[in-house]
Amino acid sequence: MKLNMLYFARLRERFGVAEESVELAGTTVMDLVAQLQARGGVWAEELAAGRSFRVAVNQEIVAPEAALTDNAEIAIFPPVTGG
Amino acid sequence: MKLNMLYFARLRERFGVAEESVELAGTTVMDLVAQLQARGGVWAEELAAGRSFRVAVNQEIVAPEAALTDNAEIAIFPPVTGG
Amino acid sequence: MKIVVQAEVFDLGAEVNAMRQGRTDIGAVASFVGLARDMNEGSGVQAMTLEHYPGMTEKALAALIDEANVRWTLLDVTVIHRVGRLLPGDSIVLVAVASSHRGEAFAACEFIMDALKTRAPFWKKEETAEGERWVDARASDDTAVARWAK
Amino acid sequence: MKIVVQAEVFDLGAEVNAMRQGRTDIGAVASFVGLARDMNEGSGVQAMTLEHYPGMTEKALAALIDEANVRWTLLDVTVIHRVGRLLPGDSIVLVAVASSHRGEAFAACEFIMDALKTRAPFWKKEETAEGERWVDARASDDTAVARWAK
Repeated sequence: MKLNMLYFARLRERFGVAEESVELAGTTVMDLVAQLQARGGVWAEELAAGRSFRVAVNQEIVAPEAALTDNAEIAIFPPVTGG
Repeated sequence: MKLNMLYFARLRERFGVAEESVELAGTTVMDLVAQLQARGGVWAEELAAGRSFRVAVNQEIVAPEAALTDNAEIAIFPPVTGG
Repeated sequence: MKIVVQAEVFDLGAEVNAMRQGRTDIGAVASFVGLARDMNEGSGVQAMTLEHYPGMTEKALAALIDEANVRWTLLDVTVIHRVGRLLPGDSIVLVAVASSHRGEAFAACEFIMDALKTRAPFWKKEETAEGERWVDARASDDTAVARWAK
Repeated sequence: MKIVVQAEVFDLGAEVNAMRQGRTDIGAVASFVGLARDMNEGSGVQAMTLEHYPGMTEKALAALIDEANVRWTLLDVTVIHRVGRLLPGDSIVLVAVASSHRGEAFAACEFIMDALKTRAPFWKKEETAEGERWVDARASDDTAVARWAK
């Protein structure tokens, strides 16, 4: 399925990309994260197990087990620090 | 000893007096309250055991056992309802 | 620290701006405004008159703020309480607390309001369709302030 | 209910007056202003830039307010959060809650701030003498919001 990826804040800067289109082989958030980690470099580093990041699907934060749907808006970002 | 009495709010209205000078035979807040109760009428009624009122000596709320000093400013008033 | 008892209306925005003026160490300002409502104890209130004990009022408010300063690290506190005749919708009381951190600002602001309600010598008399009545102290205010006992 | 994300400064007094306008049923307005400080984590901060996730931000803030409305009886809520570059002393966020009673106004205001800190997608980047740095999330914010778990 095709996913519309967004990256924010420190992760946007580290990845060097604010948005992109990704073709996902799997079905869940975990599958997506694994596919991005497989790119190596900063992707492997920032998305490694134990690193703190959040994933939102269609603008709602979800758990790693969450299922994805075609054309979903997926955002990956660090823990929030507003207020 | 001589005491400068002040009454506020509902008690001022019930007693029909806002301030007065009182010559006290005893030494404590309890003695003073007993002497005022002995006036009878609204004094006996409002200062009866179990009625809710507060006594401040020189602008600090005190317990019935508190000792009084000559020329002290004594205020008697209902529980407060500001804010 | 600013403590004022006044008949005049106060301005929340101006008071908080005065606390912030020229400072860059404040991270949080928690504030509270209490207002006169058109209903109390199930009946309509047309107006209220606030009486106080001049002299003791200011001392009692200063004592509450001193206690708050012992319990929390605060940068500034403003308390303004109105007296005289007020109409529904009018402001009665303002408490504003500045601190480096929000938790302390919130706690101190709520503590000062809870303590003021049971310890500052103000009394309300309401005008209703059935005539005037002195407002009774609420047990819920004693419960609220008891939460802060150490 | 009013939720705004904006670069412009906001006016606490004007926002609270707007909530009160024409009403006589509000007994309490609790409000909070969060400000940019000149110090964080032990080093001087010259400025900060707030980034956010447009679209999700407003949805996340609306969800927090919905939760507050379920937990407490509120008459109105305003949340304004600034984005862009801010200097020490500048306002960052405003939360104002109107209710009939003070306990509910205080609780809802603090809940919304605590929840916003961990759930609304804003990120701060600070400019210090040592260069720029993204602010790390604080464990104390997780602790603060955990207090509200039912």
